Amino acid sequence: MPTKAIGTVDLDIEICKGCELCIKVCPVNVLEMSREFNTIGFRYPILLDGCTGCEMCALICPDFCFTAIYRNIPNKRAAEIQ
Amino acid sequence: MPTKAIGTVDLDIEICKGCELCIKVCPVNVLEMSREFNTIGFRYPILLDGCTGCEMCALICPDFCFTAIYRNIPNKRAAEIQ
Amino acid sequence: MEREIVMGGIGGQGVQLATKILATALNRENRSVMHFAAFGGTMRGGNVECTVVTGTEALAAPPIIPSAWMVISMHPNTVPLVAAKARPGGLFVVNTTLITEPTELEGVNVVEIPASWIAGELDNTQGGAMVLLGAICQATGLVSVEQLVEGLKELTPPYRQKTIPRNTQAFEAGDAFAREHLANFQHQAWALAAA
Amino acid sequence: MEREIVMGGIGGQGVQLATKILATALNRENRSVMHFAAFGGTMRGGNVECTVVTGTEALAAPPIIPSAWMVISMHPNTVPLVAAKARPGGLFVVNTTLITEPTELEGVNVVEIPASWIAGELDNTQGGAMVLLGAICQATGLVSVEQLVEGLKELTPPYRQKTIPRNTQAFEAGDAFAREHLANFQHQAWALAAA
Amino acid sequence: MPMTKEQAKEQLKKVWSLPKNSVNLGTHHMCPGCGEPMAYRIIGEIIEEMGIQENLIQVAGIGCYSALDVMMQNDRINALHGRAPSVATGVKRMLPDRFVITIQGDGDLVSEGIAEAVHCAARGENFTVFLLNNMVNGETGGHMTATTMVGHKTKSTLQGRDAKVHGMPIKTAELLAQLEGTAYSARGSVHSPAAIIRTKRMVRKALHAQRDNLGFSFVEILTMCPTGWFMETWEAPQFMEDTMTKYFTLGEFKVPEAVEAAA
Amino acid sequence: MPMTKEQAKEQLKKVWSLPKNSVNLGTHHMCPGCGEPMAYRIIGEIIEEMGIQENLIQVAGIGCYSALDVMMQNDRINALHGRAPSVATGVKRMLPDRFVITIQGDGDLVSEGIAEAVHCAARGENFTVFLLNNMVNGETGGHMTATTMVGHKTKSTLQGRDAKVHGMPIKTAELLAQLEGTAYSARGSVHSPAAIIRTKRMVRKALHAQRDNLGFSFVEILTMCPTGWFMETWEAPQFMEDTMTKYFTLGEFKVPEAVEAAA
Amino acid sequence: MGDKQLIDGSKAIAHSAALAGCRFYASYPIQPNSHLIEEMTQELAKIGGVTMNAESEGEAINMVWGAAATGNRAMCSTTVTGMSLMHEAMSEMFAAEVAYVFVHMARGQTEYRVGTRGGGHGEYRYISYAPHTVQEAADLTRLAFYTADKFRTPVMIQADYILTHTVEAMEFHDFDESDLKEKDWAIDGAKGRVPRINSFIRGTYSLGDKSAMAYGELQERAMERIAYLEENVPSLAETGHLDDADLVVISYGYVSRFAKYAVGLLREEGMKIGFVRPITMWPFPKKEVLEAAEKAKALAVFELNNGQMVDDVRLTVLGRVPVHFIGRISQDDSGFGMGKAIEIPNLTAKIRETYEQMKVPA
Amino acid sequence: MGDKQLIDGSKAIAHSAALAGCRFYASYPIQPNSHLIEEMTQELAKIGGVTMNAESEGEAINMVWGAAATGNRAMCSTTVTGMSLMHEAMSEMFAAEVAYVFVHMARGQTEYRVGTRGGGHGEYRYISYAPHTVQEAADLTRLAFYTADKFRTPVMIQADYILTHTVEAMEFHDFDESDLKEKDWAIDGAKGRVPRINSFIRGTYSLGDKSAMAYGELQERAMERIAYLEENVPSLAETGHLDDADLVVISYGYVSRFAKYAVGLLREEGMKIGFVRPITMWPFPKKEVLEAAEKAKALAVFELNNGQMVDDVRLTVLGRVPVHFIGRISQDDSGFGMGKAIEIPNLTAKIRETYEQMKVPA
Ligand SMILES: Cc1ncc(C[n+]2csc(CCOP(=O)(O)OP(=O)(O)O)c2C)c(N)n1
Ligand SMILES: Cc1ncc(C[n+]2csc(CCOP(=O)(O)OP(=O)(O)O)c2C)c(N)n1
Ligand code: SF4
Ligand code: SF4
Ligand code: SF4
Ligand code: SF4
Ligand code: SF4
Ligand code: SF4
Ligand SMILES: [Mg+2]
Ligand SMILES: [Mg+2]
Repeated sequence: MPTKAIGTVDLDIEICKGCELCIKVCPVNVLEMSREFNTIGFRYPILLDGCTGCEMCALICPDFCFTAIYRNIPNKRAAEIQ
Repeated sequence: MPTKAIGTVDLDIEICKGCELCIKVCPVNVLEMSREFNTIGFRYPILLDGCTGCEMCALICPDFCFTAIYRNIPNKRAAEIQ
Repeated sequence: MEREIVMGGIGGQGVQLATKILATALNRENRSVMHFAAFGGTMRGGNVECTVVTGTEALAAPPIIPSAWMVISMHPNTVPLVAAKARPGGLFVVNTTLITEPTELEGVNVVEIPASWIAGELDNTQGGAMVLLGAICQATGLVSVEQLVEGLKELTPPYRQKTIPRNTQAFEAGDAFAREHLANFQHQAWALAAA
Repeated sequence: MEREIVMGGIGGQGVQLATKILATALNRENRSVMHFAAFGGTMRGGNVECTVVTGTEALAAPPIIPSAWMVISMHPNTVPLVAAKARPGGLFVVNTTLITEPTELEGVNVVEIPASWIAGELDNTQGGAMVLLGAICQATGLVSVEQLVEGLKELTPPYRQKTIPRNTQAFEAGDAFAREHLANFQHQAWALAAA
Repeated sequence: MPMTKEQAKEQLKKVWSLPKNSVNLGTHHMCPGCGEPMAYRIIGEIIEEMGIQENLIQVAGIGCYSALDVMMQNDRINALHGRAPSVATGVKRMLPDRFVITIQGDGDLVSEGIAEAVHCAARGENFTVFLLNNMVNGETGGHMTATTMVGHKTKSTLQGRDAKVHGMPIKTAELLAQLEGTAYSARGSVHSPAAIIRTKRMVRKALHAQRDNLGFSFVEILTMCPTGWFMETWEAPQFMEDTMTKYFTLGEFKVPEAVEAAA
Repeated sequence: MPMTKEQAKEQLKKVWSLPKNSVNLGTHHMCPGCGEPMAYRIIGEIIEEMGIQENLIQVAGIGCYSALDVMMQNDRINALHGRAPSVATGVKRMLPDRFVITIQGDGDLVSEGIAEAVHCAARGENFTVFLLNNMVNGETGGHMTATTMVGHKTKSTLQGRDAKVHGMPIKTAELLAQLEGTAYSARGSVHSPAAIIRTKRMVRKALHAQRDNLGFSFVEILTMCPTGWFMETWEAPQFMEDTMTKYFTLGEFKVPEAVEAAA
Repeated sequence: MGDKQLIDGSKAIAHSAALAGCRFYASYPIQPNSHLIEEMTQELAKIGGVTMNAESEGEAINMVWGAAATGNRAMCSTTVTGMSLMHEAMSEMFAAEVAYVFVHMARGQTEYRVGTRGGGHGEYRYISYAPHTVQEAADLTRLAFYTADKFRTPVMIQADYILTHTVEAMEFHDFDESDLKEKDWAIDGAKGRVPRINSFIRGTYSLGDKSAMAYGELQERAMERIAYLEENVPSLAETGHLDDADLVVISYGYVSRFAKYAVGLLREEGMKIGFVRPITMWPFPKKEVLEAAEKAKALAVFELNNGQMVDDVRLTVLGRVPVHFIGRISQDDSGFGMGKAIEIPNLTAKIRETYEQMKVPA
Repeated sequence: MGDKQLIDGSKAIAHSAALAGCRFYASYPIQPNSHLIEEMTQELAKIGGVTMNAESEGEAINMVWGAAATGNRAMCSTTVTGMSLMHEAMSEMFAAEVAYVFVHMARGQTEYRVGTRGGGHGEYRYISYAPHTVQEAADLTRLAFYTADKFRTPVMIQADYILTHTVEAMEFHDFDESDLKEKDWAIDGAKGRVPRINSFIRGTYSLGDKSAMAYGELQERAMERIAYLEENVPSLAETGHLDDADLVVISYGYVSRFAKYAVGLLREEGMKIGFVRPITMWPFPKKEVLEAAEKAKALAVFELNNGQMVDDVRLTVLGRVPVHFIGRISQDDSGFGMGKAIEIPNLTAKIRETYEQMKVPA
């Protein structure tokens, strides 16, 4: 019986262009856009509690802001990547 | 009951280039190459007896040497052309 | 008399449209006017620099000019670019939402406007250039904000019609900002002309 | 001393190959030699005119020459072309199978060879140029028919190998024709050189 | 006692004679046994049948067949090698009520000009393209084209086209049939009387498709090139039957319902 | 009491991080929400997985995506608009044991360069072509290409592409699959995590086909261009799902048995 | 001012083309040509003309051939690499005597030579106009369509990045074309007449026309037509201060606007400098250049390239006075023909330097 | 004689290319280039090189780019329309510093200008060699490959119809290339080194090379490279009778063989006529032309076009002596550069006429 997935992400908000694609794909809605602007002029996502480390955001981000994903349950795909 | 086909051709041997395609397609073998050369330097077909007016030679001749085909039995195709 | 305005920003900030609107508005107010847009070949993220030359008489200068009465920077990348064209006694307007380092230029009057922030509050994150223009036009009297809005309507291409209301809002927000923070601005565009 | 040969015919008569063989044969006999082929851009039925310049010394002239010692016409279309290059005292060789009008040229010696007919009898209807060359080389001593055959082998491209026997036959038939009809021919190519 | 020929003719009916209004079938400079003249005759016959020679603009490609253009009795533009479909586009867009055709070779249309053909087909340009495919650049002396069959010897593939080195020939009629703007696509040939009759039907359907504004229509016609094939004239039709039509299947690859119904 | 993020990370495993050897995924100048960077990342990940970055030559096309080329950690030739497959041919013929890839856009490959693509596919050139299809010439400001969907608005079709006027868009992956020299042809997309994972598999198969000398391999990748589509960044993926993937079906159109077996 | 329209160079060209009755336009996007495409699409749509989003430059120019051959006014445009791809057709369209207008939306001025002599094969010339303001862009576009039809030959307009991105006030003028003849050469279906052929070998002729010359002789047509055009097409130039100028600056196209302004600044400083601005790049305004060479001590050619028009100047004056090349390839980061060389302070300095060196007795 | 080989111009070029180690050749059939294709196919097959039957000229030249960029010797060829289609790539291959040899198998000489300055966009030059015999065709082909590698730049050979269809005796010579450096710019996979980029913006450079200049500055590279090549590539010319010549005939390529022969005939008649035969069309042999201009009363340029090299002659002598153009477009029915103008009697008459008019005191 699988444990509940718990995860987090490394996120470089300074290169984010505020496209909100990550916001749309997060299955558990734990990403939310800031009110503030980063130094290149865009709003950026803020990680709320409850991330499962599912990688969706990292897969879709066109600006490679998500630099690493952490999770308690390694999966096939994780193995494939490392 | 169809009558036996009898036909003949009008043939301009002076523009013939001696390719012999007509010879090969004549179903009743009534075309035969000359020994003589025409003025442009080629041997040419001679019509022997027994032509059925089937048009095969006219259809294939690349030099348009066959200028008309005559036959006792008009066919659908003949109608189509005229 | 002539007034030159140079505005720099990056692709996507709407600098080209904003300055074209400015030129159109000036024309509507019967100024002589010329507009020139320079961008580095690509639309994506590169620097954009637009020039508006306007005056009370016919214009002689070609549209690429060595210095300007007012230079505007919408983005940190373009600060050095437009700063090089600033003129002593002239204005240097900065979008302080993105340009956070303080700017100082010998003899040049710096005007700070948090344009992107104001636009963001209107949920028009890319509307900073309009906010800024609305503000500085109101402050300097370069052209009326009403004419800017008319220019906006004239120039917005068919495939962007739905942006008209939010850009109108942006001009108006700039206008409001100026009325509040730049009232009695001492650098009036046509002061000499009026005289 | 130099000898120039110009041969005209229509595409498909093998004029280019025949004259290249002639040039190769001459080279094999240690003559200086140059060959040039001119055809009107297309391979099909257009006029072909080939020039061979040969001599006992190095050659100076460029390969397009105003007049020739021997001009040859394989086809009625090229009679005017080559006739214009005939030289008084020189030779004008005609393929009488196809050129049926009598040819006369002031001071030029006409040689008549029913080349295409002879080739036709060998079932090599396009071999007329070879027949004619075989004949005129035998008659004038320009080059030996054996060397022509060697040249033929050297120059026939791989995709035409099967034509070698019948073209050899054509040269030999020309040779035979000359031995019978052009024996003791008075225009010997290298008469002066030999002297 | 046998009749003289003139006597016989009097008793017989003229069942066929050369078309004269749309094509002036005089002498030409093509090689003996070349298949391209037959293709021109077929096209001319259908133009004549439809009575459209005064309402038609031909855009001509560059190849051996260009020498046959002088026979055509219609307005014409000589296009550059491979570019005829683009020129035809300009013509048809300006004169949508005229018939517009191109006649091009495989070197012209498939090698040099495949982009033009593909894009015109995709755009559904309402004109008709005739491709005379003889697997060689005949005009330049017989070099490989993008349709030369594997194993076939040409001046630039003296050992025969090698699939490993030169790849596979393009089946143009099938390829263009894929494009949604194509209304009609077919492949005929001129190597036998039967094939010629069948091909003529394809030419008719293609021009009917144009008449009915159905979009791009295309007929590929296989033609013999005994010169470029290093073959005797009389060997070429059989060679085509035995090998070429096996790879380049004869038939229709796309037929608009409207045309099918009318035919 | 909730953990700090750093505490959490210590208890968790790193399951994913950016590839670094084959692609240097730094900042770039693409528009927000552009789909092209994802396509580059996918290609880079497979190059990294296969460990071939030092044995690979990329021939680059010209389009917005060219700005991403600086991320690639391999030898490269910048080809002219549409010509990459021809340049790649010269490279691969000289260096048959290197991997050769092209990355091109729809303007580059389908509009300007379809002839090159078709002929390379027909010749079975043993390299891999990646087409980033966003239905517009992004780089020039968002104009129609040969793959713009019917009805889609671009700077040069402000009323939307009209099939009557502009014809039908070309389905490149299907078209190239027709050519016999093509070993592998597929279409993926980057509009969702699932699509990205699936597309990565296609990229892998294509490069495996090249590794095994099977001939021409091709992957068309649909990418979002919110700027050229006059759309908000977050609307583009859904738009792609709802309309673009309906016309440009995702999937494989030709798979060599050898590769299928291995995959 | 308010009466005049405030529009940019591309819009001016596009609207002028529509006013001239242009019915066909084909092009392929490339900066800075893309903007003209957008404007043409809109302008032709208004008058029921056809704009083709051609799939490549080669297709665009050949479409224009077809459209123009039908007797309709047609236009094509592109820049740099795009024009390189069009030379095959452009060369043969001169030979085929196809009248059309070509807008070269240049980056800098490195295509002066191919914009006058062509870059393709064989011998041909373009009548070539180089506007230096939005107003002139509009006016010369009308003139271009007229001249193309009048001489049944291609006409090129040398526009550029700066022009297309400059918005200024201008107005559209009427244009009298009443002396143009009917197009008895249009390829439009042979209804009721002998078929016509449009061919790069012979222009347009009637099928079976026995005056058909042999191809060999036809080749010389190019020489004759070039000589005829050179003699009969008016060459245009603007000149200034030639009366007393010691140094004459020669410059064309949008760039000349900078040169003219710089000359003005220097004259204010009292320097005797004049200018010649060729408006037709071909036929080259030899008269004006010779006039300048007669009075001045030296000529200075400013162009954004490695020295191209300077050859025409030298071939015109043939050593009478020194001809200095003071241009260079444009050095902006876009490659679009801006950059240091045209900035007024730099340009002024360069002219001043040339003027001062000239005054030093050598 | 018998020792030498009896071969034609195309075979000479093809065999020389093979001897030079050419490993890649791509072309598309077009007369008179087709024959060279056939010869190259055979020659490269013998040495294991690759010949591509490209499907178009554009594909051919871009394939050559790819092959040459890997550091292999590569060659391309075509003529007229074919070359017009290649200018886009050829222009950028100069910018990309791609070393390769281009054989222009011309029809006549109407491509002198594009064979020296290029017909495409931007500024570039070809080192350009024009052989006038089969022997020279072979020798200059070897030189061309060497020069291309030495200066990492395209080199063009101006051959033509007459040359390819002339068979004459010649021999292949050895060629010393030992001073050539290793190709440390080859694009061949980054094994064990930093990746390299070959780009039309910057030539070949290493990924991340911080000496990368801004694009704006890079543009000026073309000016610098052209100046460098012009100074450092030896310009070659053959001269005759310059010592006492009143009239000097200047002619290049195969055509010059006719001019030289005609000059010889006229000297036999006692006329003081000399000749200069540029062997490099670019860099243009200014020294020899200036030398001729110093002593002679006039120069006469014979070329088969409407006057192209004559511009280079005029730009060299800048009015010092009159320069007469005595050429014309070739007028043969094939368009292949033969015809009346080069026939010895006509050519001789033309030179004689020029000589006699010159003697009449003006
Ligand atoms: C751009 C260009 N390249 C090459 C040529 C030379 N050329 C003339 S005809 C031809 C081949 C024609 O082949 P195809 O179209 O198959 O016609 P065919 O001669 O076989 O009838 C070629 C390559 C040309 N005219 N233009
Ligand atoms: C011959 C030529 N024509 C046109 C251009 C201009 N151009 C540069 S990028 C581009 C479009 C690229 O579109 P695409 O390949 O789809 O890439 P995207 O920008 O959409 O990523 C064009 C037309 C060019 N560089 N060269
Ligand atoms: S890893 Fe998954 S759950 Fe966590 S933020 Fe990203 S998309 Fe949301
Ligand atoms: S997907 Fe990436 S760029 Fe877009 S908002 Fe999220 S973090 Fe920022
Ligand atoms: S009509 Fe028929 S039977 Fe008569 S000759 Fe011709 S092919 Fe033979
Ligand atoms: S088919 Fe025609 S050309 Fe051939 S032999 Fe018969 S009649 Fe003559
Ligand atoms: S070469 Fe071939 S295609 Fe050309 S005319 Fe001869 S047979 Fe016909
Ligand atoms: S214009 Fe489109 S393709 Fe280009 S960077 Fe922007 S979103 Fe991407
Ligand atoms: Mg063919
Ligand atoms: Mg795209």
